[in-house]
Amino acid sequence: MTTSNSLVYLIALPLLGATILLLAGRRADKWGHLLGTLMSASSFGVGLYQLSQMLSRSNEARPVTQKLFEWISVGTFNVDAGLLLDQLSICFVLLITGVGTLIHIYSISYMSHDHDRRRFFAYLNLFIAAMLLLVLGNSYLNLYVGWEGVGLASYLLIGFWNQKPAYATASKKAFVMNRIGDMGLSFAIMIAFATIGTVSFEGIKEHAHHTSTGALTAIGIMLLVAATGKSAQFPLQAWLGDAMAGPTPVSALIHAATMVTAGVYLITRSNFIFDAAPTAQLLVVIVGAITLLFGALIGTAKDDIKKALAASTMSQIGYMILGAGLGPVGYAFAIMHLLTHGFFKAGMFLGAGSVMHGMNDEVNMRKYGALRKFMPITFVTFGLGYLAILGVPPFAGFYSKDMIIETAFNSGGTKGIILGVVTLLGAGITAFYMTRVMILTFTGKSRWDAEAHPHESPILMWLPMAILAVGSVSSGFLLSRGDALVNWLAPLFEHHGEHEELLAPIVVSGLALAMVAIGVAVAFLKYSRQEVAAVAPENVSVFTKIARQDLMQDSFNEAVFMRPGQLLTSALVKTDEHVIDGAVRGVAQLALGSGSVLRGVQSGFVRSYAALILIGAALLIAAIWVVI
Amino acid sequence: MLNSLTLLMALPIIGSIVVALLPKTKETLAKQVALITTLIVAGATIAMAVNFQRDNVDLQFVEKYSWIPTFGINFAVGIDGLALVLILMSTVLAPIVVLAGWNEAHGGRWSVKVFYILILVLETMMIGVFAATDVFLFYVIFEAMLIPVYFLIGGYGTGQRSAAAVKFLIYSLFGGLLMLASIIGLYVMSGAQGGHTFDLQALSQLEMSSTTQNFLFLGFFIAFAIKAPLWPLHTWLPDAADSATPGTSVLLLGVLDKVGTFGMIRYCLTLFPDASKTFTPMILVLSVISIVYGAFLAIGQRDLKRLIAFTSISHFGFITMGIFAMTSQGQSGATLYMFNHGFSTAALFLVGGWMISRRGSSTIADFGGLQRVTPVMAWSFFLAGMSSLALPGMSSFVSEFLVLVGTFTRYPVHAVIATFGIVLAALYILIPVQKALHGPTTAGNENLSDLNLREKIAIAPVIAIIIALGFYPSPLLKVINPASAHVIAQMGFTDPAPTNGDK
Amino acid sequence: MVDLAISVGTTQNPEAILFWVLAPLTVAAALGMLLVKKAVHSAILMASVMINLAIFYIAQDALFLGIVQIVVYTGAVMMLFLFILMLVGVDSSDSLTETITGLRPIAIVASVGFGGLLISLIGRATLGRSAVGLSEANMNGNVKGLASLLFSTYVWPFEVVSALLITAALGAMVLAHHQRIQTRPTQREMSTARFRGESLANAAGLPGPGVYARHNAVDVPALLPDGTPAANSINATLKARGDMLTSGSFELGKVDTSAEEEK
Amino acid sequence: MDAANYLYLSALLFTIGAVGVVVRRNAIVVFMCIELMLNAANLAFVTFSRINGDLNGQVVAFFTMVVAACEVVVGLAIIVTIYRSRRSASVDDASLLKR
Repeated sequence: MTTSNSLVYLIALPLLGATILLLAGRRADKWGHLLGTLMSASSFGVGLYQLSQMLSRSNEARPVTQKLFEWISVGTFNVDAGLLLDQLSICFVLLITGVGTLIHIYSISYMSHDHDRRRFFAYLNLFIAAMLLLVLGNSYLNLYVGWEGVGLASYLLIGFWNQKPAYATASKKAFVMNRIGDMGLSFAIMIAFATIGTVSFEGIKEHAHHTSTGALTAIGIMLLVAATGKSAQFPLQAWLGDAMAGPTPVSALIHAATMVTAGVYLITRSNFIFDAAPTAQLLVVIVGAITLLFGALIGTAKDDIKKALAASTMSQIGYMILGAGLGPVGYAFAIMHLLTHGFFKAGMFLGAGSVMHGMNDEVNMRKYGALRKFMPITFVTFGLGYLAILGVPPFAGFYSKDMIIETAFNSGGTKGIILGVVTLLGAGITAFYMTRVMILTFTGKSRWDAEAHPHESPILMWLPMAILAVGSVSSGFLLSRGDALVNWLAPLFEHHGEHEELLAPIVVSGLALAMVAIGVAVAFLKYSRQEVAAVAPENVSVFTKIARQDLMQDSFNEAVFMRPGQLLTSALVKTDEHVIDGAVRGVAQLALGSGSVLRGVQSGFVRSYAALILIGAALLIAAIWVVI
Repeated sequence: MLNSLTLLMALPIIGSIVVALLPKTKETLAKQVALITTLIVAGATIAMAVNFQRDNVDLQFVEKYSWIPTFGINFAVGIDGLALVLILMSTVLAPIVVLAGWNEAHGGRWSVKVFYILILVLETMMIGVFAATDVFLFYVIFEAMLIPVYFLIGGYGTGQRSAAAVKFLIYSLFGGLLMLASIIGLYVMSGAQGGHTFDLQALSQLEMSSTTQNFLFLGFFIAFAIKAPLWPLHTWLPDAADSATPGTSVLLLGVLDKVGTFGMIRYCLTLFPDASKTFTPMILVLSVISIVYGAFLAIGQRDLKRLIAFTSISHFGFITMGIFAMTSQGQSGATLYMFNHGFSTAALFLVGGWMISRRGSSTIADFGGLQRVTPVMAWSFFLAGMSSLALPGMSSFVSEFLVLVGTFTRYPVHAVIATFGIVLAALYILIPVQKALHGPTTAGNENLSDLNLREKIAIAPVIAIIIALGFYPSPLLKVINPASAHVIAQMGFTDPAPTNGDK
Repeated sequence: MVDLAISVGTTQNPEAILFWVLAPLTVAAALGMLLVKKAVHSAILMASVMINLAIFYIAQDALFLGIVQIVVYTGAVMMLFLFILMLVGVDSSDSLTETITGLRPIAIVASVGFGGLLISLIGRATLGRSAVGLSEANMNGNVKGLASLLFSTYVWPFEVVSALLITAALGAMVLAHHQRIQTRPTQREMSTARFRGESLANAAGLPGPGVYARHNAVDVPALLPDGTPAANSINATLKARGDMLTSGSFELGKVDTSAEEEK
Repeated sequence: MDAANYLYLSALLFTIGAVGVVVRRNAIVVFMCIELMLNAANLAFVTFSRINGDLNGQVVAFFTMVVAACEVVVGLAIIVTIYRSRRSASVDDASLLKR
């Protein structure tokens, strides 16, 4: 395998940027954003260089490794701080640094009024570094460092405006729910070490085929738990909506394009485990299917533009997870959808940010309307992203999403039919709520507040949007042309036998388009034909109410985990105070008590002392009597 | 520098004599002398660490002087990797504590000078307790350490300081006396088997019936479990930490409590291998309870100092679990954990202490929005907290993960339950972080001053060590590994082989 | 007399008779000492116990100790007791009612236990041992035998004890010596106090006790003209002891004969 | 006759004396009871002397008498002193050990 000395720069540059910006403090306020952007861009440059190097090599020689130093070595537990750049990670590296750099640029303008812009860029750089470590680590433990690193960055960025208590709570919630997922990752690593004896990708891949299915299933399920946490999948999805508390560029970068897709990366990276553990794989598919519907349903009821997009993200990642769960045929499509989604969803989020920028940070879509005329560029870029997510040919989503739907149908048997139907349904609902977003935001009559003065955003903001829009249009076509991505990734995955085709690709595309058309039509009828209330109506169906509350996910967590947890905590606090420490104090009281009882004997009366002496003498005699 | 442990122990005593000779009014001079002394000691220890032969599992820097020949008691010292790491931690923490707590001694019951005399005497004992290879010498120092700490809590603490000091003292004395009984038992046993001795090496060769071993083991173990502190013998710790000054708390939790876990390895495992095996299931259960219980209690605390104390109970659970998992990962992880916990708790207590002294309250709810007012202090606290919740990239992650992995290979159920502690850790750190640092700046916090240069100098090395060791723990692991492998081998254990290596 | 006691005591059977006659008497006297109310009676019973013991000593070939017992104990010590009793007089402490709750049952149980265990222990320890007898040791006479021991083996304790005795005598003198705190008032001062005092009630001196034709005693208060008893006609010490009779019992026609019997 | 009978008598007298010390309140009677206990001990010594056939027991009894005499002298002096200041010879009144 090829080694390289330059991989570390991918991570080191943004990490250096973050360190400088954090340590320099206010002194760096003037140039901090520039340094941050530069670091991100240089990392992108290194990534491009690596890609060019990789392209120049043959398929087998493409993966590159770099051993930095010996990290942890105890007994047989040996983990190096080592990096691995292969065909899979390079996709992510370019996505992270590429989209990341665009969002850095966007943020220069978006955050220009913020007092703490420097700190924001420091966090962004920290995130880029951690995310790169996540995708570049050559073992699960290295990945784990990046995994929690992005969690930290996400925590910091969601809570960037943490002077608002709700935002601070949102960041905490995200961190804690992510930690639950991280626990799954630690379990997976522990099981891997206990059963296989190594935690590196290479080592596990080597031993996977002669490891028991039970162990692999356990590892797989735990990896899935990790993925659900990070990628906001069912049942650890609740944090994503609240995470929209962060500045919009953060939502675009972390909670749409990159970090939340880490779960897909993890499952794809662990293909050797899942391929050998069908039960775990089935669970992956189930989780993906549930989440894709779950997210889509939430999306239909949200009035907050960012939360609607977040729900959409959840749903789209459900597609990816589902794709990844379909095994070797699905991995490449999952990654392809991940990349195209990275473009169009980031673009839409930035568009949403642009709208908010022009609307005094208003996020309620019911107070938008008719913005098309005031923000033409935003409308166009957002619209292109909209077409992409709908899967309208020839936009990016068409290629990637249809492939997943097709693969789902072809996965065989009843499972295939169910999954196919679910994905189709998801596509229809997606069409509905995205059309709703478009209509509410850009068309119809204006429902603004009096003080709103919508205007187009400056070039630093719309340029990244435009670039991403180009990606939304073209990336699907480019990646699937001649199965480019599938072939690129093929060496990493086990080869698979051809499945029987349940439905021909053209039929699937037809069905999908039909579903999309229905979704769009329903949305039109509901929102374009009639007046939209500026205040969300209250007399709505039970279903809408539940969907507005994110399908009761928070109430569920609160009732099942939080309340009992709080009760347990306060019960334990009382126990500690009264039972355990009470026992300790009881011993002290016993000593004091017996002391005060015995003190009564010391009455001061000579005769009672004499009586005591008499008793003592009697006891002494008794003792002698017993002894001799 | 001479590589002599005796000299190392003598240095702080000399410093304390110098401080004692100073006039009472020269407070700053006393502080400076104390700081310089501790710095010299730290330097000397680092020099010793450099000269330490890493691959040699025997005791090094051995010295032995006859002390009480009638009973065969020697002043015998020597260190292996385990002791070296702990001495290093103690002596590096000492100057940090002195510098960080520059004004801690004011407002105490006695003069400033007495405070530093106590600190310096305590430092000598901290070195001695880890270096002693004579069981009697160890016992004497083990108990004598209580005296300066008692006065540090009772004389310079806050709140219910006398009550807390007495509770601490009696609790520890109780354990110490149980240990004394066991030590006498060992001495008597040694007399029956070739001459009375207190030498650790000789005592570890004793032949004992399993009943005897179990009883003697318990005497030692309970003493150490109180010190460590292990559930349910922990209740002295929150009270003591609540009342002590931050610097004292750092020494108490960071160093003194480590004597408990150190003792478990050095005395319980070495002297009573069979009894250790007998009691392992019970101890592991207690450790797991400590981890989860300490975490829950920390979540439920309203007082910052008590919260930190309870997080330590949780962490000590991890250390004990690692020790008794009997795998090289667990053992090394536990030792590394001891070192790392010293620094992460130091960071928490010192920054927490500054916050409390500025705000004049230790109730978490009294703080709010500090990040806007005092960014450096808030960041320091945040990083300390991240270290406490074992964020990867922080030193405590390496040790915690090693403990978990090491335990998992032999006791998966315990490890799985303990892992839930990491979620609870996120809660018990993030809740105070949110309440104290985030949110709007609440009344009473608007005019707090950020860390000054002295405080920055004190906290910087701690955070630097935490982060540096998170990414590069190898230097320490290389010192620890031979020692822990030696212990595991002595116990007759080998690491479990991968179980499902073959289909 | 002494010779007779010896000859009666040392023979086998007569000794048994002596023992079985005197031992119950001794025990009875000892018990009586516990149970009688008046301290004086206790002292008398005590003296009788001591005399009995002296006889037992003599019966057991301890002639010298027997004599010393009578001379020192019965003669000196008991007289000292009686003297102090007379000096201190009778007071409430002579009462046999118990003032400390639960002490009496405790004392009885403990003493029964103690005595019972002790006696049974003696029984076990001496069972089947016959006495050697002192005829050999007393060959040169009991006094000479004791003297040779006292002035040889026990000469050091003897000296110490003599020092103790002297110390005790001195100590008793120091304790009993009453030091005046104020100077004794002169006659002039007393006179001034009497006539320049707050009232002139006692200017003519305190009234004498009620000495009646029927009863001649200093412990009966005199009657004032209005018929009430004059409390200050009685000596303060008698009053403090509570040794006061009521003068009402001497009214004419109501002669209380119990006063006669009291005497 | 068995010399042990004297020992039984001695034990009995000793016990009676002990009870007296506890139950009587008059300091002088208490003292007399102590004397009784000492005398009981003396009787035992004399009896031992007879049983053992040497005079050591009698010598000890002699010393006991002397010490008892000293004790009486000092004790009675103390009683007089106490009586002088407190006008009572009850041992219960002299509970200064406590207050």
